[in-house]
Amino acid sequence: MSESPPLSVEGITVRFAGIVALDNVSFEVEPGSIHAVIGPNGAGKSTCFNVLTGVYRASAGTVRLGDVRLTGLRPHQITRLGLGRTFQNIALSPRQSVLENLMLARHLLTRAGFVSTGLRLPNATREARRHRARVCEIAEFVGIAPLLDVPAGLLSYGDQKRVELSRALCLEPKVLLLDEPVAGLNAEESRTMAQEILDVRAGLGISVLIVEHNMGLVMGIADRITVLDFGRCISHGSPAEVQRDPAVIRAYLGTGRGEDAAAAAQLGAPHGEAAQ
Amino acid sequence: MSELLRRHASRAVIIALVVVLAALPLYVGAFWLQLGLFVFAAAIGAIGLNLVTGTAGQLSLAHAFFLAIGAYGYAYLSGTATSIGGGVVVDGRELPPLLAAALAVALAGLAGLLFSPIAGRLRGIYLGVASLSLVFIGQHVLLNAKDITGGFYGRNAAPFQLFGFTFTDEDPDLTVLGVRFGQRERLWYLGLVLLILCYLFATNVLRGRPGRALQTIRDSEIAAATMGVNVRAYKAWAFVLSSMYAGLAGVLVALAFQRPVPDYFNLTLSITYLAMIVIGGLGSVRGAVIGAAFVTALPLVLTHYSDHLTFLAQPGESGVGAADFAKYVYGGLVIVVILVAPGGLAGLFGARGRQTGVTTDQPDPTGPSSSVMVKEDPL
Amino acid sequence: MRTRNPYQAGTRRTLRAALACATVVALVAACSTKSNGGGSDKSNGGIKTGPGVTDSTITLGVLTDLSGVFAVLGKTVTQGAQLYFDKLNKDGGICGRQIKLLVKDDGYDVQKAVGLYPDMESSVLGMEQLLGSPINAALKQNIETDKMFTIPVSWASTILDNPNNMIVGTTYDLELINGISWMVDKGMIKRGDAVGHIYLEGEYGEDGYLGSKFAAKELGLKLVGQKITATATDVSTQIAALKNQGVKAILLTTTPTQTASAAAVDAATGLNVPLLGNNPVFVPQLLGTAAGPALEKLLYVAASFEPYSGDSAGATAARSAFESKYPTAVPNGGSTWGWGGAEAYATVLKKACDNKDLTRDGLQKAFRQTTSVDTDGILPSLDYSNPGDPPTREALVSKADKSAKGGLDVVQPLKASDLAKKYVAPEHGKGG
Amino acid sequence: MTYFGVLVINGVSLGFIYGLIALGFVVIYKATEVVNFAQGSMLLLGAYIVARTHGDLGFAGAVLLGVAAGAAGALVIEFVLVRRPRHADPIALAILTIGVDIVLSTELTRRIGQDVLSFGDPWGNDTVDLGPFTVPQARMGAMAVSVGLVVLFFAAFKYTSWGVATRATAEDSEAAALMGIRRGRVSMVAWIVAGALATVAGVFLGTAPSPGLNNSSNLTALNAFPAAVVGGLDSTGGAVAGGVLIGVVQSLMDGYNDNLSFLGSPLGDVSAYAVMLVVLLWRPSGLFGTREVVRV
Repeated sequence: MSESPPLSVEGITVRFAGIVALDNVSFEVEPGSIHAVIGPNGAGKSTCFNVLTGVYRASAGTVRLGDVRLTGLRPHQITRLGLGRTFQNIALSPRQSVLENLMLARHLLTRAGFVSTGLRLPNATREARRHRARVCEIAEFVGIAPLLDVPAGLLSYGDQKRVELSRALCLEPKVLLLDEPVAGLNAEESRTMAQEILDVRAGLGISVLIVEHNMGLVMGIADRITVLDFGRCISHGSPAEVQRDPAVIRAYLGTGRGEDAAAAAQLGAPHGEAAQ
Repeated sequence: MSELLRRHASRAVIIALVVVLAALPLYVGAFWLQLGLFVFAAAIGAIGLNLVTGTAGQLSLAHAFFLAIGAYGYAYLSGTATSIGGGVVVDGRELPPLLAAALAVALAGLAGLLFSPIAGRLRGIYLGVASLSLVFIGQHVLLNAKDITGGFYGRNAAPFQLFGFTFTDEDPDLTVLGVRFGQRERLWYLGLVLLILCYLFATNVLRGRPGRALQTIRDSEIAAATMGVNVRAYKAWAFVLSSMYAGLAGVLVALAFQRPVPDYFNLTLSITYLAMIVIGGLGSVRGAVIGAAFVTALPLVLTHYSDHLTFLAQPGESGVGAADFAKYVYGGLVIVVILVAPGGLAGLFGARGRQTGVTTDQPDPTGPSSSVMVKEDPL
Repeated sequence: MRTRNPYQAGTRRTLRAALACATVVALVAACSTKSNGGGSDKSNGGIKTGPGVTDSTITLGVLTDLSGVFAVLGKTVTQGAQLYFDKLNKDGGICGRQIKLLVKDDGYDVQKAVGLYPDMESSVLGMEQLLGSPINAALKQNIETDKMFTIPVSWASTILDNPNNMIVGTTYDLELINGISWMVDKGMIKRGDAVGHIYLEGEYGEDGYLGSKFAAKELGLKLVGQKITATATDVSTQIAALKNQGVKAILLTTTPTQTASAAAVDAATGLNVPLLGNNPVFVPQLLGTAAGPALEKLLYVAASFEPYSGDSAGATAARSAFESKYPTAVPNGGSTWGWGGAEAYATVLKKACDNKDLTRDGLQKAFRQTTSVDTDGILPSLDYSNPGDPPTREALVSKADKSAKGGLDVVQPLKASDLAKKYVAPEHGKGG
Repeated sequence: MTYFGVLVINGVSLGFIYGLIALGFVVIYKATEVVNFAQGSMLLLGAYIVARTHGDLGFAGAVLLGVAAGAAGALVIEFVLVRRPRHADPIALAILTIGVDIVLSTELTRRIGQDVLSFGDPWGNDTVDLGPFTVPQARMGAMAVSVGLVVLFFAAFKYTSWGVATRATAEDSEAAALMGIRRGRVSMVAWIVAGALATVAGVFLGTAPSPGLNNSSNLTALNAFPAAVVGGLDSTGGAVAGGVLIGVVQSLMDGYNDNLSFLGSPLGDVSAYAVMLVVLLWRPSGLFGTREVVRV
C-alpha cells in the first residue's frame, strides 16, 4: 500500500463576475489523514472542491499533489493524477446500472477504444473482465454488491450516496474528496457512511478530504479541520482546537440560518457522537 | 432468471428476423427489395446519429451533410471522368469500388473530425443549430462544385464490386434456387450484411468503455470529466463515428440510387433521421433500426397500397394523400413518443434499462441541481 | 448470476446461429415462388407485347408530384393526359387496347420516386409522365437499363442525352433564345444593351442561362446573371443589382412567386423594363396578387406549347374537355400540355402498333421513326429522328393578361427564330 | 455608393423581419430553455389566417385575427406539448417542436398548394423615395412596425411583471420559482408573444416586394435561426441585431456575388449560416448571449 502524497492548497482565489467566492485559501491534506473543510452555507466549500478537481479555474493560487501542480489542468487530467471525488448532488447516470456506473470510474485505468470495443477484440474483452472483477471487489467492500444490476436512478438516496462513494473508490484515487457524504441521510445511514469512510482510510490508506455540514460526523472522524467563512479561511486545527475557536462559533451563529445554528450547537457537542 | 429468458427470447427474435430477411429476395419483387435497401441504408445512418444524439446527447442536424459526403465521395472516387450534360464534365478517380467505399466512409469521418472543434466547444442547443449550417453549406457545395458532384444533375455512382463480383444485373449472371439475382437482390444482401455488422459494432461500443463514457457525458459532462473522461475528445469521437456511419449509409444510398442528386441531401433528410431515432427510441441501437424501418417504409408502403386505403385521397383528388398522411403520422409520433413513451418503439418492444434515451418524464433521480456561472468553459 | 458476463455470450453461439440461419434459408428457399419475367416479352396475335400490355389494355406509368411543391403542375398535367386518353379510349384505343394510366405520387421526393419506380417498372410499358429534374436525374440509370420510354416533365436540354426520353416541346434554352430574338425584333432591346437574367439554381434556371448566354453573344447584348435559390421570395436585391448595371430587359427563369416579386420591384423602383420568362415561370394565380398590374404591364412568357387559352384546335379540345370534367378548377397550361404530351405518346404507340411490336424495344424503334407528331396546334410538329436534338426549335410568346383564361394571351405564334435554328444543343449527337 | 446603399437598405428592411422571428425564438428560449423549431409553421399559420380572412374583415381586422390565431396556435403547442414533461431535457423538447413543425407545415403547405396568397394590405406596390433610394412602402411599414414592436417589447420586458418574471426565470428558474414566480405563466406569455411576432413577420414577408404568402414562406424562418444564434439565444437585443446583421450580410453577398464568384452562387442563404459558424467559433454563446450556465 503506497503512501499517498500530500495535497496542498496555496492561496486559492476564485472570482465570479465580481464576486469573490474564495479568497486566498490555503491548507494541506496530510498523507493518510481525514481532513474536513467546514463552514456556514455559502462559505465556498463546494467552490473549493470544484477548484481542486478542475471544474472551476482559480483566478490565483496553486494546488499541488505531491510535487505535481494541478491548477490549470482539465478535470480528467486531475483525476488521472489521483484525485477522486463524489458530488453533493449525486451525479450518477440514473439509467445505467450500478455496475456500469462503477465501471465508468475505471475509464482512466483501461484503454479499450472504439475500435477494439466495437470489434470485441480479445484484449478489450479481457481488460473488461479484469476490471469488472476489481469493481465487484470494491462494491463488496462498500457493501453494495447486491445492487450491481439495478439502474442507479432506482436506488434509495442513501444507496445512491454509497454508490457515489464506491465509484470514487473505483478511480483508485490517492486522495478521496467527499462532497457532503451524509447530507440528506438519516442518523442510521450517516453512521454507516462514517464507518465506511473510516474503513476506506484504514483499508486503503488514502487521504480523505471532506466537505460536510454535519458537525457530528466531522468532529467524529476528521484529523484536521479547515473552517471557511465568506470564502476566507478563518480557522485551522484539530477538531478540539477548532471547536474552541471563538471565530468559528461566531461565524456559525452569525448566519442566522437554522441549520448553521444547529451546527454551532453541535460544535459544543462531545466528540464522535455521529461516529459511534 | 426471467432476465435471462428475456435475453434468449429477444435473441431468438433477432435470429428469426435475420433468417426472414435473408430469404426475402427469393420471394418479393423489386419494390420491396428497393425499399429494403433504403431501410438498410437508413438504419445504418440512424444508428450513427443515435450514437451522437441519443447516446452522447449532442443534437446534430448535420446528418444529411455527412451522408452526402459518403455518397458523393464514393461516386467521385470510384467514378470516371464523364460529360454529364449541360457542358459539365465530372472528374473521377477510378478507384476500385471497395476502396472507394472505404475511403468515402473515412472522408465522412474526417468531415466529422473537422467539425469537432465546434462540436466540442458548443453545448446543447447551440450545437444543434450550428450543425444546421453544415447542411446548407453542403447543399451549396454540392450544387457549385460541379466537376466533382455534377451539380444539380448529380453524377453516376459506379456499381459496387467485391473481389470481381459485381453488384449489377449481370456479370456474372447469377441464379439462386430458380430466382435470378439482379442488382437489387445482390445489393439487398450487401445492405443486410453491412447493417448486421454496423449493428453489432454499435452494440458492442455502447456496452463497453466508450459507450459508458458517452452515456455519462449525456447525463452530466462534469461527472464524466471528473470520472476521467476527456469530454472534448469523446464528443469529437462520437461525431467522427457517427459521421462514418452516415458516410456508409451515403455509400449505400448512392448504390441504391445509382445516381445521387443534391436535392436529396437537404434539411428534410436530417430531420427525417432525427425522427427515426426519436420514434425508435433515443439511445437504443435496436430502436434506431426500428425507427429507420418505420420512417423509411411508411410513405412508400402507404403509396404502394394507396388504392386499397380508402381514407386516403387518390392521386389527383384533393384531400390528404399518402405522402401527407405519412408525414402526419411520423410528425405526430415524434410528439407522442417524447410526451408519453420516451423509450420509443424499441421501448414498447421490450428493450429497457440502459437503452432508454435522453428524455425522462419521471422526476429527475439526481435530485435538485444547483447552477453556477462559469467564467471559462472548464472542460 | 449477478456478475454474469454478457461478453461471454460468445462466438460459438453466434456461429451456431449463423449455421441455423443458413439451413433455414436453404429450406425456405426450396419452395420459393417468386416469378421471374414480369418484364419479359410475349407474342400475341401477331403482335409482340411487352410488360404492361394485355389483350385489352396498355398500361402506362405516371410518376408525378401530387402532394409536393409541384403538386398543381403534376395534377393538371395528369388530368390533361387522362382526358386525352379517355377520348382516345372512347374512339377504340390503340391496337384494340384501352390505355390505362398507373399513377403514383412521389411528392417531389427523390427517395420516394426511386422507391416507387420499381413498383411500376414491371407493370407498365413505358412512363407517360416523369415529373421533376432531380427525379429524372436520379432515375436516369434505371430508365436506361429498363429501356423505359418516358416523357419527362422537364424541358432541360440535359435530359436530351437520355435516348429513352421524349421531350414534348422545345428546351428551356431554346425558349429563351426565341424569346430574346422576339424582343430584339420588337425593338425592346438592341445590340449593346445590357440584359439581366435572374435564374434559379438547378436545371431550369441554369439551362435557361445557357440559352441567354448564347443569345447575348450572338446578338451583342451584355448579359448580367443573378442566380437565386428556389426558396427566395424577395428578389429586390437582384433587381437592384441589375438596375445598377442599367439593364434594358430582365429575363426570368424563376418560380412563379419570384416572377411576381420581380415584376413588383421592377415597376415599383421605376425601372419598368420588360420581363421575359419562359414556360413554368408563371401561374395564373399571380394575377390576383398585388403584383398583378405590374405583371400585366411587363411580363412576357416564351414557351413551346399553347397556353390554356390557345385558339388552336388541339388547345380548344383540351380546354373544353377540361372544363366539362373540372368545371370549378383553376385552369392552367398544364392540362393543355398534358393533353398534347399524351397525344405525342399515343402517336408513338400507334406507330409501334403498326410495326406490330408493342414491346419496349418496339416503342424505342417507333420513337425514332416518329418524324412529325401532330397535336392540332398545341405544339409545333415534333421530330424525334435525331437523338440528342430537341424535337422542335419553335416557341411562342404570350403576355400576362387577366382577361385570358389561364392568364396568358399569345402575342407571337409558334416560330423558330434564325438564332434558334443556329443553336447547337449541348447534348447534340450524344443521345444515340 | 448608391448601389451599396440600396443593398444595405434592402438588407436592413429584411433583417428587421428576421429580427421579429428571432425575437420569438429568444423569448421562448429565455422563458423555457426550449428552442422552438416550429416558429416557421407558426408564422405560416398566422399569415395564412390573415390571407384567408382579409376579404371579409379588411386588412386590420384580418391582422388582428391572424395575430390572435398565431398566438393561440403557439399557446396550444405550449399548453399541450411543451408544458407537460416538465422535467424533460430541452433538447428532447426542441425535437418535439420539430415534430410539431412537420405536422403543421405539412397541413398548411397542403392547403396553400400553388397559390400565392395576398393580404390586401394598404401599401400594395407603392413606394417611398428616400433621397436616391426607392423603398416599398410595405418595407417601410415593416421597419416601422418592427421597431415599434421591438420598443414595445423591450418596455414590456423591462417594466411589466411578466418581463421581470421572465428575466428572473432565465437567470435561475429554481430561485425564481421559490420567489413565487409562476413558471407556467411566464412560459405561456412567452409563447403567445412569439406566436404574435411570427404572424406579424409572416405578413411582412408576404407584402411587397414579395407578391404574397406561398408554400415555402415558412422556410424564411430558417434564416432567423442564424439571426437568433448570432445575437445570442438568450439576448433579446441580440435577436434584433442578429436579424439586421444577417439581413445585411445576405443582401451584400447577393449584391456583390459577381465579385465573389469563386465562392459559387447564390451566396445569400449560405452566407447566413457561414456567418453563424464563424461567430460561434469565436463566441460559443453568440455576440450578446451570456455564457452557458453549467449545472453540477
